[in-house]
Amino acid sequence: MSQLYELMPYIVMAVSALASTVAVYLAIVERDLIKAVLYSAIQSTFYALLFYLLMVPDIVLVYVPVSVGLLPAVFIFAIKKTEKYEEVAGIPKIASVIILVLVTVFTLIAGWLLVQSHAITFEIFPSADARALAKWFLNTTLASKEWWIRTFSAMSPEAVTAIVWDYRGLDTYFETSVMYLAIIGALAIARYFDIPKKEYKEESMGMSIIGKTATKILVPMIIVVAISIGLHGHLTPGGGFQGGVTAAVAVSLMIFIFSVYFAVRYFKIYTAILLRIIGLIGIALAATIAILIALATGYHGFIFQNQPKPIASQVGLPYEIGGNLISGTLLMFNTSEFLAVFMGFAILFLLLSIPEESVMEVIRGEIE
Amino acid sequence: MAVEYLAYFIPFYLIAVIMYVVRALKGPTIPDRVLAIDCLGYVLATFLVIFSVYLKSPLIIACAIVLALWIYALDVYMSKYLEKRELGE
Amino acid sequence: MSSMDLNLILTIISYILIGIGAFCQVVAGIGMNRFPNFFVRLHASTICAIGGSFVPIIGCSILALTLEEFGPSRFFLAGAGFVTAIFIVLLAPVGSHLLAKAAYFSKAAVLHPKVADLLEEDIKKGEVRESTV
Amino acid sequence: MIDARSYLFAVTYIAIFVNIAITLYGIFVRPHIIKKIIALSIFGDSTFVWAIIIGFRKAEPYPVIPIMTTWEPTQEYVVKEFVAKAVDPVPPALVLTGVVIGLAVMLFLVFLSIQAYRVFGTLDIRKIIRMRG
Repeated sequence: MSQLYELMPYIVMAVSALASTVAVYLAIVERDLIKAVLYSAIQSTFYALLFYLLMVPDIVLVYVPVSVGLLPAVFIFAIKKTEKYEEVAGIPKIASVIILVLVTVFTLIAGWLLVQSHAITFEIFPSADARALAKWFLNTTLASKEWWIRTFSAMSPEAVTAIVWDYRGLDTYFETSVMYLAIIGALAIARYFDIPKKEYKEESMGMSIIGKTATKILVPMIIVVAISIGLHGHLTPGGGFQGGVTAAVAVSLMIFIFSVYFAVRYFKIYTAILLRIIGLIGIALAATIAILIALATGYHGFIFQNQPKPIASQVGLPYEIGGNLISGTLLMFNTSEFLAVFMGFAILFLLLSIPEESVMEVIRGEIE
Repeated sequence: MAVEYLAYFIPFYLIAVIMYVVRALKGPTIPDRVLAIDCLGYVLATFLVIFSVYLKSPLIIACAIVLALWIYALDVYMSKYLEKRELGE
Repeated sequence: MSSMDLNLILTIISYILIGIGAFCQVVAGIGMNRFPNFFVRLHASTICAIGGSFVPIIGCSILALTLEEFGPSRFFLAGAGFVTAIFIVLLAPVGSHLLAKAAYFSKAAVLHPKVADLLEEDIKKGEVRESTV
Repeated sequence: MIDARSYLFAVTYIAIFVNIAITLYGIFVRPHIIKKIIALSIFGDSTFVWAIIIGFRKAEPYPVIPIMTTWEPTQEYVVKEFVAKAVDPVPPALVLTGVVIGLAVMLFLVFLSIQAYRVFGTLDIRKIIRMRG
C-alpha cells in the first residue's frame, strides 16, 4: 500500500514524459501546420503536468497561460495570414510508427542503463540532498528572530518570488528590459499600422450568441483571478508575471469571440503603451526606493534593497502593515510587473489582429 | 490515512489519458483532435486537484483553476479558425 | 453525532464520487475511440467533462474538508476546488457548442454514417438562418 | 534489483533529452519558418523542464513546494522541516522569467515572419534563398 502510494506520482511523470515525446515527434514531422500547432498543444498540457509533479506551481501558473492560452493564438494568426502547408515530402505512416516505437524502447533501456551507472558512481537518483545555495535561500526567506538571519531575509514565505525580486533582483530587471525590447521591435515593424475605424456590430461580427454571453461572464472572472494571482505573489504561488499573462488571455479571448473593434473600446493602443510605461516606472521606483529614503535621511542604502540590514544600512521597508505580511518592496514589484506584462501582450495582440487588407493598403502607400 | 486509497483510482484516469491521446493523434479531422485535446485538458485538471490532495500540498491547487480556464480558450481559437473568416472580426 | 462520524461519512461520500469519476473517464475514453464520427464523439466529451471531471473534483474538495492535519489551508483547497468545478461546468458546454457549430458549418467534420440531417433541410427550406443557430 | 522510483525518474530525464534532439532536427532541417518557430518554442520548453528536473530532490514520502504554509516568522521547527523537504527554488526563479520572455521573443519572430511573407510571398526558406540569388 505505502509502496504504491509513493510510486504513483513517478508513474504519472514517466507516462506523461513519454506521451509528450510522441506529441513532439508528430508536431515536428507534420506537414499541415495547424495540426502541428495542435500536437504542440498536447505537448504543452503534458509539460504542465510534469511541472506540477516536479512541485513548482509558479511555473505551472505562468506556463499554462503562455503555452496553452497564448501561443496557439499567435501561431493561428500567423498561419491564417501566411501559408497553411509545408512543402516537403511527408514521412509514411508505417515509418513514423516504427520510429516512435524505437524511440520509446530506446528511452526505457537508456533509463535503465542510467540508473545502473548511478548505482555504481553516485547515490540514488534524484539526490536526497539539496544544494547549499538552495538551502541558504530556503533558510532565510522568512527569517526567525536572530538578527544575522534577518539581515539576509526577504521576509516572504514564497521563496521563488523572493529570489526573483529580492535576492536576484538585477537579473529580473534586465530580463524585463529584454522583454521590453522585443515588444519595441514588434511595434517598430508595425509602426504605421492602425486598427481601422469601424463600428462593432452585435449581429454580424464575432461568434455565436452563446459564446458571447459566456465570455461576458468569463472576462471579469479572468481579470479577478489574474489580480488575485498577481497581488498575492509574496504569499501563495503567483506573482506579477503569472498574473500578467493570465490577464492577457482575456484580451485575446475578447478579440476572438467579439472582434477587435469591440476589444479596442477597452484597450486603446496608446493608452496601453502609457500604462506599460507607468508599470516600468513603478519597477524603477520600487528598485530605488530604499536608496531614496537613505538619501533623504542621511543613512546608507542600496539599489534593490528590501529589508533593513542591521550592519550596513538602517533604512528599509517594513515587512508588515497592521499585521498583514506585505514583504516590503515585493508587493510594489508585483503590481508594477503585472501592469507591464499585461499591457505589453495586450498591445501585441491588438496589432496582430489587424485585418490584412488594411495592412496591405499601408504597405502599398509606403512603396508609392 | 484517508488519502492513500486514492492510489487505486489514479490508474483509471491514466488509462483515460492514454485513450484520449490516441484519439488526438489518430483523429481523421481537425475537430476530432480539438475535442480529444479538450477531454485531455479536463482529465488533467482533475489530475491536478486529485494530486494536490494526494501529495498533501494545499497551495498548488491554484494551477487547476487556470488550466480549467484555458482549455476553453483553445476551443475558441480553433473554432474561429474553422469558421474561415478574418480572425479579428 | 461526533465529528469523527461526520468525517467518516464525508470521506465515504467523496470516495464514491471519485469512483464515479474514474468510471466515467474510462467509459468516455472507450467512447472517444469507438464512436464513428465527430458529432457522436461530442457525447463522449460531455461524459468526460461532467461525469469525469466535475464530479470527482467536488469529491476531492469534500475529501479535503475532512483532512484536519492541513489546518486552515484545507478551506483554501476546498474553495479552489469548487471554483474549478464551477468553471468546468460553465465552460465545457460552451466550448463544445462553439466547436460543433464551427465544424458543422465549415464542413470540416465528415458526417459519415448519415441517417438524417434535419438542420440542413431546414436551412434549404429557409426556415432557419445560419446566424441564429 | 533497481529502485522503481529512480528508474521512472530516469525515464523522464531521458525522454526530455529525446524531445530536445527531435526539436533540434526541426529547427535545422525543416524548411518552413513557422515550423521552425514552433520547434524553437518546444525546444525552449524542454530545456525549461530539464532545468526544473535538476532542482528536484528525493524526500519521504514526496518533496514539498518551496513555499511556506505559515506566515509567522518565528517558528524554528517549521523552518527546519521545510528546508529538509522543499525542492530547489533557484531554477523556478530563472525559468519563470524565461517563459515570459520566450513568449515575447516568439511574438517578435512571428511579426518578422509575417512581414517577410508580405515582402517575399512565401515562407519556405529554400525559395527565399533562391529569390535573393
